Amino acid sequence: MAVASRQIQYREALREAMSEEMRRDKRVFLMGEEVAQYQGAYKVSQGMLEEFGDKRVIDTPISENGFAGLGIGAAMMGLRPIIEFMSWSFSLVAADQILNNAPKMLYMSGGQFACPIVFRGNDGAGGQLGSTHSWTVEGLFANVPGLRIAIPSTPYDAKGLLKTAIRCNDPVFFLESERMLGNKGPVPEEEYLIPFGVADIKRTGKDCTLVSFGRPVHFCLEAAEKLAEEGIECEVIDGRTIRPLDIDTIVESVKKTNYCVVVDQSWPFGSVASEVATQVYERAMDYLDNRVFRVCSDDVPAPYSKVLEQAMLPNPGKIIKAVKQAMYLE
Amino acid sequence: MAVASRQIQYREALREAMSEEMRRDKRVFLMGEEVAQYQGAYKVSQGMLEEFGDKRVIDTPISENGFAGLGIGAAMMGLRPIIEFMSWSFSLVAADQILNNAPKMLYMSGGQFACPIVFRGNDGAGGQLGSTHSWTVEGLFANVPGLRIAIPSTPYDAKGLLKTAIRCNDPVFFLESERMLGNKGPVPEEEYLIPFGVADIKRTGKDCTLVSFGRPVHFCLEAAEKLAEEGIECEVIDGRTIRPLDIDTIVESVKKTNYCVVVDQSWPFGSVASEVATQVYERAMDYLDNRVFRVCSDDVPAPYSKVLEQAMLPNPGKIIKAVKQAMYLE
Amino acid sequence: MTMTDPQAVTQPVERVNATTRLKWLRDMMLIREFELRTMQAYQEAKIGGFCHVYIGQEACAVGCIAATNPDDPVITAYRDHGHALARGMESRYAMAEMFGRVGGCAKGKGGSMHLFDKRTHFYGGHAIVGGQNPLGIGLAFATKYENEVLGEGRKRITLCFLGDGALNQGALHEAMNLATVLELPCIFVLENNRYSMGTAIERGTSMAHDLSVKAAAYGMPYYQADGMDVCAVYNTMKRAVDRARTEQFPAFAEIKTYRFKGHSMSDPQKYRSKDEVSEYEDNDPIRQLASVLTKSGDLNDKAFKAMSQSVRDEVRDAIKWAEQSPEPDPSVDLYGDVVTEPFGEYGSTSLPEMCDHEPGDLPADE
Amino acid sequence: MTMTDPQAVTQPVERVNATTRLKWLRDMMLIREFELRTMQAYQEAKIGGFCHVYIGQEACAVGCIAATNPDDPVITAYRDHGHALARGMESRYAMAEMFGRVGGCAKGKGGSMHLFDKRTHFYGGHAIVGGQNPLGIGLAFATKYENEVLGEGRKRITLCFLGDGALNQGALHEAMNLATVLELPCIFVLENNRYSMGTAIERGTSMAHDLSVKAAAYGMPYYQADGMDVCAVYNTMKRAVDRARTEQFPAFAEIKTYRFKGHSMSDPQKYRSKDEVSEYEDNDPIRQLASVLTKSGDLNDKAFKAMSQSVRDEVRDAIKWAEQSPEPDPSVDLYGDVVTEPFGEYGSTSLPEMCDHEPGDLPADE
Ligand SMILES: Cc1ncc(C[n+]2csc(CCOP(=O)(O)OP(=O)(O)O)c2C)c(N)n1
Ligand SMILES: Cc1ncc(C[n+]2csc(CCOP(=O)(O)OP(=O)(O)O)c2C)c(N)n1
Ligand SMILES: [Mg+2]
Ligand SMILES: [Mg+2]
Repeated sequence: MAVASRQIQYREALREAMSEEMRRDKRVFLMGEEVAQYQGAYKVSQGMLEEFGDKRVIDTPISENGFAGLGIGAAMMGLRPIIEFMSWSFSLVAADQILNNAPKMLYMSGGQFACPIVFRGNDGAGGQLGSTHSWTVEGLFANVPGLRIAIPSTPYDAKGLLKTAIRCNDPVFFLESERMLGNKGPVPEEEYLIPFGVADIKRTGKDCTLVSFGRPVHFCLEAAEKLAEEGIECEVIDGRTIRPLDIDTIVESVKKTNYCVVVDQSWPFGSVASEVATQVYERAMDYLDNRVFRVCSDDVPAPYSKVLEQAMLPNPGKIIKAVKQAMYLE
Repeated sequence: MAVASRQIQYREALREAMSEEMRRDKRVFLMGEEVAQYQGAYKVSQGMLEEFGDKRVIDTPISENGFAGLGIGAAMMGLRPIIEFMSWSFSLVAADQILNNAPKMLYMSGGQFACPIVFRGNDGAGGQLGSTHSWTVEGLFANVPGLRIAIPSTPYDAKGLLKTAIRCNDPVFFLESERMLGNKGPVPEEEYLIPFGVADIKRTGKDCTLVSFGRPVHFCLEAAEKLAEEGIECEVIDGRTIRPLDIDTIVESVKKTNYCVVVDQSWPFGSVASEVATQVYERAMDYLDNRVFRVCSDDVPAPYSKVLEQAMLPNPGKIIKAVKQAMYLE
Repeated sequence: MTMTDPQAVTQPVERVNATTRLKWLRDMMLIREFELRTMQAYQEAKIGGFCHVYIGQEACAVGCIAATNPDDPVITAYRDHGHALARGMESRYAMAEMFGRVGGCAKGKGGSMHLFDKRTHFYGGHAIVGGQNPLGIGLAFATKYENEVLGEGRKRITLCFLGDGALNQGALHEAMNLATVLELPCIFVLENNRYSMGTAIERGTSMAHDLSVKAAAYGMPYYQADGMDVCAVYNTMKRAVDRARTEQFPAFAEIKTYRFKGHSMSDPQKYRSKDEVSEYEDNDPIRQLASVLTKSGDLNDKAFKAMSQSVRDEVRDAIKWAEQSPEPDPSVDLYGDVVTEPFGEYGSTSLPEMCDHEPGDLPADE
Repeated sequence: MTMTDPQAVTQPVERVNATTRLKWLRDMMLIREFELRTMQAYQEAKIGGFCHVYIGQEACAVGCIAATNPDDPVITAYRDHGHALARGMESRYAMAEMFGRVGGCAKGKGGSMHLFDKRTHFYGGHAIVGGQNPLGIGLAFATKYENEVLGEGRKRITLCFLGDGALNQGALHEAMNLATVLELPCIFVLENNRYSMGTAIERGTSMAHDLSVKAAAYGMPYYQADGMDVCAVYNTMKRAVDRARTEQFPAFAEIKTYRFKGHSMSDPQKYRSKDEVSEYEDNDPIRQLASVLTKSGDLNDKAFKAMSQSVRDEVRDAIKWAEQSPEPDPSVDLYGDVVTEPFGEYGSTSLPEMCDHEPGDLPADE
């Protein structure tokens, strides 16, 4: 990761990525609920209406299936829409458009119509939003071919990955996190892009491989910090994109550490964690000195209560425990 | 499995299950597109309008989100709806209702409102229906807690599982297959129910465990037949329900055979196959003499062309190859 | 062809007796007080998540629900405190729910946006915009089925509340068409407070100046009432409810209202002017009714003060109760209520005790 | 308030010259012949999957598309052969697609329900009922954006066809509202053939006797035409198209039509009487136009026979071409076209050659 003195918020990084790409390519536009006049429900698009005008920063009614499909149609004609879901939880009402049309149009049309579109918004638990508002859609959507899923954990990654997403000629599901929008981190002034399918080793270590995506990467780093105090050096791999999955980097690390814990904010059953675990076995079973451990959300609807929600989500304590179990230390 | 002289079709078994339960409990009703006057798009509900009348066998417009939600609301009040999706592919337009409401209502209401509802219909590839009409929704929905997923492979299982589904006080996604509706098999005259979460060993064997769900169970049996000619005895486990998953039966078999191949009609990434593999490793890694092999659909949208579709789907040939690879015979 | 019910618009307001109107006044004051204390508790971080208060809209829930029978099902969106209270949910259960305690109506699992109360036939509290509408017609379907198939011999109607933002969700349209085609006794009650979050209705909704066309598209009678006047709401809804009950047919009612506070607890409200807000505040439904009752001699200062005190006491008790109610215990509560019948690692649920149908009633013999 | 366009209903049919009408006749005959041979090929198992023919509805596609410019985007549902051909897709590409061959418009990956042709601005072929409508407004959005933001200086309008069954999908309503609110030049063309599969429109759709209310709900002008008369369709649509183009505003047009054959290739058609079918068959749009042209002396028996022969030849050639086209090769084609840019095990795609924007045009520097 480039070192930069400038520190900006995750939301600012997203905004910079969109604004730079909109300056660069007039075919890029932003559409969604409250993105324009309200300046973004979470202030991600603050100021963009003023800069780009209401033909390119467009408020919509609460019609996710309608405007998701609108974006796909526009992408078929060569525009490059950025469609904001206030929350990915609301993408369920648009499931048909985003799953049946965006990722399959190229195939169904025999290569005639690509869908260069980005769907982005908050994914995963916010603070106590309850079960309708806390979806981690990677658990549902990662099964589907034809799309790419990016899930940045830092401002730096958010900006670099979003710029790549906007330039990608295929549909991208871009999963942000309400809990991280205010996080600050170094982001250089100079332009950069982060390629898809290249994991980032956020911390190196020789004892145990921790694999995660999005917000729980921070829990892994915290856990690694604490474990280091006990002399256990974890390697923390931030997948950054789920599709494509950089399994090579993960496997390489596992070959070195011989232990692996996967941390996934989704429910466990048929999750990204299951997939990572399965692929690690498929490629590195002989290097594993124990089974792969999964740390996921509990397999229950997201509760409102703070204590229940905290009990449900992955956290550093659970990760530490899993690492110790994996390494036969507990 | 009970031996019965009577042979009926898979579709007739479904019809018997619904009719018997509707005779038994007036709160059960059937609703969906073309279920009544048309006698069922696939003739599953043939004759039911005549027997139960139009207050209990109800045609709807093409409004899946609307009538799925209608069913959920009715279930909240204690009715026991059976909602037919002509195809589970069309459930994507109803994703919000079936995922946000049905499986979470009990939790969100702190135990006040249960949803005793069955959603049923054709899942998976039909014959050359192309990518919008060939969804295997278990790959998407299995991640979600609060629901049960049944996926019968024979007329016997279809009837017994559907009766259980209708009596279940929780929402059930019931995945049938257009390709199997005409299949005949033994179904006794006497009433029986098949509990959820109990896998069926459709063929016993000592050399390799084959795990599957729904239609590909038949491919497994075919493969096992052929492999037996070469002296390889496969144990074929039909999971019958995906949620709950009878991992115990699978693990027991793997402990005996030491080899495992999972066959899943969905795409591989984050699939039921990934989950089964992961759980097998978690519980029986020390018994495995090789990694678990997955046979899934190829990771591409479902093509229309027959040759491409056949190339994409699991088949006995692919399974035989996987078994031989798993057993180091190839 | 627009099928409005001309009577609904022109017929003069019926006389409602003073006792009833005094009850409505107290109901509205209870909601107001409840919401003020909710805002305070939210600021004190005793309540979390998203929280949407009902201040300004009290006459809608109170007037509409007054027009129903106690066993008529009611369902609404996420701005649900007012409906829950107007329907008769005890304020302590609502408050404890928002405090995330086991004494809450949903044991702290639902929160502000997902209130439920089976005892008062309140079917929630639904936070996906528009998502309650298909459920609402399902409730109506069930009441009709109970009558026609199960022979329970009562005709209930369902009130399905929605915000103006929900007008543009496909779910509403599918539900309205189904309601007409299946002839379901469901009244869609549009609480038109003119904004969905920061979007003025004109910016997001076609034909915002004449929403009767939205009803006409489905051949439904359309009613309209001034949502700042609880008597007007009641009178209009009474006619709508009575007709829907007799004819077992849906209807659409637009209640013109306004929310005095922000959309949620974090809303800078730059999308509307202070003047606009204060203009509506001048029509405060509570102040309006109080002054009418005072003028008519049915309410005096002392009685009004007593009423204020009584709602303050009730809400103070609710908060106390909420504060004293224990937090859920993850080891017990996290896996409870996921399913009614245990399997795998799931525990049991409290459903059997809280459900209309006792386990003995259920034909399932599992 | 119902916003119909009174002109559309009352204005007398414009005179269209004979040459144009002869072309339309041939266009319709081509579709008819194509569909007859499609049915035959389906019965011979040369075509698989679901297959829905357009026989009886030919005047809709031909009349509507005749009213557009060649670069106006067109999109439709799964009963798409007629639109594809009327738009100018070569019949061989359509036939080969249904034969599942690489010479098909989508290399055999789409099939009957998913025809696409970029060259003729035909955006598919969409098999989820109602799903094409949001895409349709997206096309309209893009044309408007091209004009207003990219300065391409042409005003295109989009034709978005839908069946009467799609009236009840939420997607349509969201799309119509968005079209009005965003002022998108999109014409929703309802092909009302009175049935969605086996469901007569009255059974599934409220207000089936007056669908103008469906347009009025979104403040859209409503047009209506007799879909058995291609000139009537053209005249109505010409006005609608011209107005949508000038005003850059949506519209809704109902074309009253009928399908002569079953819903798909496996439909016992018990839901309608033979009499009803033959009544409509008496109004066969092809026979009607042919007889008008014959009476006016613009068509004689010889010319008609030649025309019949020419469409027969064309379709025979299409079938020959389809039969000779190779089957896809799984090792190459299965993983092609999944994504435009290869990653992991995915191969490349043919997009760059077929796309309007050549790779060089794309600012992406990956
Ligand atoms: C499908 C969906 N999209 C977006 C949201 C986010 N959201 C919550 S409330 C709201 C505004 C709703 O406005 P309205 O229906 O008028 O209700 P009001 O807030 O005025 O009571 C939005 C956009 C949501 N909850 N669900
Ligand atoms: C969302 C969805 N539900 C159901 C279907 C199955 N289906 C295909 S066509 C059809 C009838 C559609 O009728 P209509 O829109 O009138 O078109 P027509 O067949 O008359 O051209 C149905 C129910 C589908 N394709 N998509
Ligand atoms: Mg509102
Ligand atoms: Mg039709």
